[in-house]
Amino acid sequence: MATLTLGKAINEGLRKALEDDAKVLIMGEDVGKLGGVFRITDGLQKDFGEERVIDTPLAESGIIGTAIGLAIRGYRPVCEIQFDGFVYPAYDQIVSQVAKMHYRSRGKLRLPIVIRIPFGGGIGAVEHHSESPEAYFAHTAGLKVVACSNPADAYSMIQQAIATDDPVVFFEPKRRYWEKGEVDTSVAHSEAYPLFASRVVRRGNDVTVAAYGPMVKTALDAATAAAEEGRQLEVIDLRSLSPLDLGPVFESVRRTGRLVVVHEAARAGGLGGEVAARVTEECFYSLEAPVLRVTGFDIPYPAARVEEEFLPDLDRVLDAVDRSFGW
Amino acid sequence: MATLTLGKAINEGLRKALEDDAKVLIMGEDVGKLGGVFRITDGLQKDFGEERVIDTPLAESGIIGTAIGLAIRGYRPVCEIQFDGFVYPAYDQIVSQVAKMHYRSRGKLRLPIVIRIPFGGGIGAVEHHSESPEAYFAHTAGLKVVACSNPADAYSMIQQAIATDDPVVFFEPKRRYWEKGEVDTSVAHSEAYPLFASRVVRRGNDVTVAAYGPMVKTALDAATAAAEEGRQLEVIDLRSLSPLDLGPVFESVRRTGRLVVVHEAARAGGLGGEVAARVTEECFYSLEAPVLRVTGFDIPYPAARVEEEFLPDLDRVLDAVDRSFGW
Amino acid sequence: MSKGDGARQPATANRSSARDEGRRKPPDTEFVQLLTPDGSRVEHPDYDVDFTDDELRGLYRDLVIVRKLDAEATALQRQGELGIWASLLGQEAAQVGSGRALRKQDMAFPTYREHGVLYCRGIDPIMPLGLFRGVDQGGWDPNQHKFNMYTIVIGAQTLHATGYAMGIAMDGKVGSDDGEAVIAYFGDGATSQGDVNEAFVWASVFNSPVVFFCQNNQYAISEPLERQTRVPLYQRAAGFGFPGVRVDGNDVLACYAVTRKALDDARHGQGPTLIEAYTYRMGAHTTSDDPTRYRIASEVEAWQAKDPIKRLRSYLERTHAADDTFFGALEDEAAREAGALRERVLSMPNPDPLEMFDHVYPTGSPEIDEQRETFARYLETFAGGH
Amino acid sequence: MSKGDGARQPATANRSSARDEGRRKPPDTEFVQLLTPDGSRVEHPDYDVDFTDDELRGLYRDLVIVRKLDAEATALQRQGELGIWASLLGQEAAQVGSGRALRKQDMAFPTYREHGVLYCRGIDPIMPLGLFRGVDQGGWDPNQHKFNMYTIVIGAQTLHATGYAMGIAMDGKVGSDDGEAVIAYFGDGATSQGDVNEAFVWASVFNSPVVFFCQNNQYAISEPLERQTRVPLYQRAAGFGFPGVRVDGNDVLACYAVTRKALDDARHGQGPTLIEAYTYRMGAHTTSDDPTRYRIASEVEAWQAKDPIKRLRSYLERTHAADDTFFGALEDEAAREAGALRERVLSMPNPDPLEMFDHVYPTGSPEIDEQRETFARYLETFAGGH
Ligand SMILES: Cc1ncc(C[n+]2csc(CCOP(=O)(O)OP(=O)(O)O)c2C)c(N)n1
Ligand SMILES: Cc1ncc(C[n+]2csc(CCOP(=O)(O)OP(=O)(O)O)c2C)c(N)n1
Ligand SMILES: [Mg+2]
Ligand SMILES: [Mg+2]
Repeated sequence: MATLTLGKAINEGLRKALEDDAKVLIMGEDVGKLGGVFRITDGLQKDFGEERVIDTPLAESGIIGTAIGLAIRGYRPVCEIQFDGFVYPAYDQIVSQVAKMHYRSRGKLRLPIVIRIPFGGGIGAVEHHSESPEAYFAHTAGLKVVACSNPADAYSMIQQAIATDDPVVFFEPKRRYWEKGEVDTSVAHSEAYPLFASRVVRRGNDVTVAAYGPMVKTALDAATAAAEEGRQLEVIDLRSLSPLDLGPVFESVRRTGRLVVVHEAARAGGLGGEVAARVTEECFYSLEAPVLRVTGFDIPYPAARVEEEFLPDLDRVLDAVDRSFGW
Repeated sequence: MATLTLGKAINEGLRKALEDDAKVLIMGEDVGKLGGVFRITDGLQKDFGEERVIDTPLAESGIIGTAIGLAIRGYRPVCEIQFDGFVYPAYDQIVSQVAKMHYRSRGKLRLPIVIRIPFGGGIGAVEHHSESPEAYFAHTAGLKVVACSNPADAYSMIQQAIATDDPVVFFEPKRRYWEKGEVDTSVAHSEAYPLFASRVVRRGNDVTVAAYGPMVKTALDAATAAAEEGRQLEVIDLRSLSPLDLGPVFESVRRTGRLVVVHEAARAGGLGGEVAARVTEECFYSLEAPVLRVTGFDIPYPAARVEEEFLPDLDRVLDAVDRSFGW
Repeated sequence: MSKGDGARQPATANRSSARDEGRRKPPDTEFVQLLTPDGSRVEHPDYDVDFTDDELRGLYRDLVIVRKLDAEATALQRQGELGIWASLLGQEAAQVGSGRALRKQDMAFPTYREHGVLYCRGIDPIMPLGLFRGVDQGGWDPNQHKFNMYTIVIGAQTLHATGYAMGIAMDGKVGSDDGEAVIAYFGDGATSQGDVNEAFVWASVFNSPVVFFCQNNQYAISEPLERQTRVPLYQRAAGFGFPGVRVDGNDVLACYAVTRKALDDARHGQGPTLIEAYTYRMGAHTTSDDPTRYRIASEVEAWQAKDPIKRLRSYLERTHAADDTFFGALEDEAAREAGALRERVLSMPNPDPLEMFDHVYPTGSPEIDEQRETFARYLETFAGGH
Repeated sequence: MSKGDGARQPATANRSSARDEGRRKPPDTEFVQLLTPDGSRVEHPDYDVDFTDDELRGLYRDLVIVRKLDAEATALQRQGELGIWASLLGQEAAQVGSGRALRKQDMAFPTYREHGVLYCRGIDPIMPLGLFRGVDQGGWDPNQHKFNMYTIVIGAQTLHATGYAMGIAMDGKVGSDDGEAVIAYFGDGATSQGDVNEAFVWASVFNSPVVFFCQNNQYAISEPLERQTRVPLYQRAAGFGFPGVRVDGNDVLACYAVTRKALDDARHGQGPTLIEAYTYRMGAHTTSDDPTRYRIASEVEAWQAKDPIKRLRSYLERTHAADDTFFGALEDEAAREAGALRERVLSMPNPDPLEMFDHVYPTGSPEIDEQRETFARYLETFAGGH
């Protein structure tokens, strides 16, 4: 057991993956000498060399496009996109190539590519540095999409994402990079909780709250606050955004009759809608109130000095819980 | 009144826009001499010149990126993306620039850009030519997104999209290009049914069916078939996908108690989820059954010889109607 | 045009001398040529290749068969057996020359038009027809044949090729005659795409063993070359730090020689080369296209005189490397192959609808499984009548 | 490294002569220079500009003030008053030289680092600080000041600039001294982006009046130039069909002269030019960056000797174009401006949260209105205590 920040846990997971499989590569802007702008790849180039931890030219389409070629050649590239808002130049390569090549080749090609994206707001950054683009990828067949929320998961999930032959878009909650947690690095990733599965992270029988990435902590904080007022929130960390693993949510909602979904991304077309639609279909007669969503507003990410108002927080989660009970 | 195909109606609408405002430009691949691969811009370069109907180099990011500069200069560019699957190289310019510039400039810049995208399947095409990417744009704050479904709407909506100062992603149901309808070209676009509004296109009290673009005809066909069996479908053409104009849907569902949403795009993260979530929130006590979705499957668009099975059709809509009644 | 003339100035407009450089459209002779349109063999100082008569007949055979199969596919499309077809008519020399220049260990990344290269890689010509018929999206195994899937998104494959080439270098498979190299095919239109230019950056910075083979067939659908560039395309390479060369794309010998050298340079660790094969798309862009809308017949006729097959035939005849028996037998062989292809296309089965749920993910997905099952049950309701 | 060496061969590796060309890293002297690092005036055949003493003092004043304001912004960030700051330290000459070369009617498209150009455009230097403080996303009116918003997405603005330049040509505003031109700023790292290369294609094909001004400050965050190119960047232009020129980016006179000429060429209908201003980022990439992780002190010191301000001061002193009174007064003025800036930053109000719903769409949206109202009501619940 070690106490690691979430960022360091990913770093250790990457290191383990590089050790375990000589075909694993890290590539991206500033991932080498600098160790990445968030230091997630810190020390890796020093220890594994410039051939395996590659500072690339400054072009995201190039990063993903060459990663595809490397994957066809038998490598397992782990690509870092420096910030959420800079993944879009690579969108074509991700959506039309990474996502579809296995399918188009009728299974003959495999592209075990991981695309790491630090996402979300709350760090006081300038524009394009606080985006939550996960729904763009979760709507794309052929990609798997996951988000980690805590150091222990981060450590195992990044290794699992690298080990699976599926292409994985791996979202990292950048504002939680510095939060600490216990990580048991002696557990092999194959023994850890499975990658494409959601998990109940707090039990409760009054209302279900589903969240992922940075909002899991927010949901847990809300649960703590609610408990003081005598309300038991069951918090589910969705973890896998595509495919969604909603079994635990269905089970929970059948008990609680109420669901609040939380994410930073805009409401319109966000994953909350998908969760709401499926849960309503599955648990129609169990629901005491409609599924409520606590999300970013349908506006571009605003200037940093108002982001605390833009972002869902404990109060807005509790407000939704209240509204659910008021239905 | 003239009888026009949907494709010709857009052509006439573009012609009218070019006549009405000297700042309107058409740009894209093969839009000039060839008149576009679907001939939507047929004859326009001949009549308005190479300065206003511009054959561009083959690069979608370049098309949208230069359109932004032209818009800042005071022009109103109408960009054609040749096929749905080729919009992704321009995704960054659309999502990070077109969508956000007005906001970032606190209203000082306006980008009256229209991005025309022939979308959807059903024409027996090869890969990348049958995509339904509308949810990617509808989830993007700062863009307005519309889809036309019939010649009369196509004629007015394209003009309205060009006339508004909002950036508009304009989806054209390519497999309906050749379907005919009555178009009253004497009606000014400002007098026509508003752009960002949905519309009830068939009345009925038993179940509501919401669709857009190519699926409106499918829904109407289903309504005709259902009527023979004694069931009255109310069909709503959503028309505006962002913002969604759900008022008429709420009103309808309060009457029918049942809703089926139809689109070709994949189910996971598609607009059907958004509609379902909002309708359920708004009409919770009116719903007799959960909102059901009839959509493409969560797979890459398949080979043409199975697309009829992939695409929602009359039977699948009726099946959903049956399931709704069976709840 | 009175206003804004500046934006449309022809490349020949009067300019300061510094600006004139490189703007002139070079005559067709500014390229590597080993066989003239009338079938005379010429020498080139940098590309001194000897072909045996056997080799020459082999190349000729490839050209003829590749054209014949292509014509058959066009006919199949006209008869409704294919959804669409992208003909290579006129580009046989560029494809066979470069395709035969590949060594066994080399890897190719094609567009949607490289049927000739595919043939040279030993892939059954039925394979791409599945894609165009709409029964699959490319049937061969890219790694087995060292020939990737067709790529329709313009330019995307140049980055894949470059990444693959980076992998070759990482594997230590450069620096000797056994070294591996990659060839990336793309068109003149593709040179405008960001991806292609990014591939140039990558290949240069990583000194990757990749040859960029641009078939400049003068058109991107309806748009003539002038919509993509005002200088010869091969010149693009120098600014990225590697050599560019223009070759007569209708001369199979020159295409072979230039590609062979570039590939060998690459496999020996010399890094990338850009080859511009100067050729012409004799037919429509695809069977959906109507080129009479944007180009004049006389242009096509002028290029007919440069036909890649005719010139090699003249040479073979003149040098007595082949006789009428050979030509006659070859014609029969081509007809037989085309006939066999046709029959096999007609008997290609439609895919089972449920197969569309296969291969979305290597490790599967419960969501897809569920959708497949639900759909299977739904389909069964029809079996019993609806 | 034993395996895969080929991929990492330094640009100086042994190659065939054709491949050697253009691969050598040129000495710093391969650029246009009018003022040496020690402050001597030199002549250049193509860029023969006379500066009056007044003009020289004016440029010097700009350099000093721009550096001072930049330093103040860095200090404000250190004290927590800005979220982040992208310093221009070391690049003052490139920015002031090019910025002053713009004529009133010209339009500029900056990155996030063009505070010096912004200053030359007459924009209140408080303006960009709103973005970096996090109270807005760029406060000025791009059309009023002919200076677009800062663009953070690398390279995107080069296409905007090119489109704007196309519009100039369409408006018939090229071909005379009153013609308009556009300047697009970007960095060395940006040259790898597809967008920048697409902008080159467009500008060339449409012969647009745009000057591509690349400040090669040797780094893209931590990555040295070698990660983006193995030949000098200005050479990129020729392959796209327009001239490229490298200028000493620490020489304000040369930057002015070269930019002025390129802009004038553009406005007269001569089309685009690429200028590579060879300079150095003396500070961190931004205040969030720690350059000691990736570059050595001696490199920075070597560039200190080429300081753009020092050399102009030497020249002014040597030619007696300015005396100590001037320098002293200027220092006071700069300090005053910096102090005023600081005060105004400290008193910048935080935005009203509800303003975040403004300006999403020019014509509004009922969804946004509804979200604003709901949120306003929600906020009111706190006003009464929660
Ligand atoms: C990204 C993208 N945009 C547009 C298209 C549509 N399209 C298919 S082929 C083509 C022209 C390609 O021209 P070129 O690169 O010269 O190749 P050629 O077809 O002449 O062989 C276009 C525009 C596409 N396939 N991909
Ligand atoms: C598309 C995109 N990718 C990544 C980034 C993150 N980023 C910001 S500045 C920078 C380096 C830019 O280098 P260069 O173009 O040389 O300009 P400089 O900062 O040196 O002025 C990077 C990678 C970004 N802003 N946009
Ligand atoms: Mg072509
Ligand atoms: Mg730089």
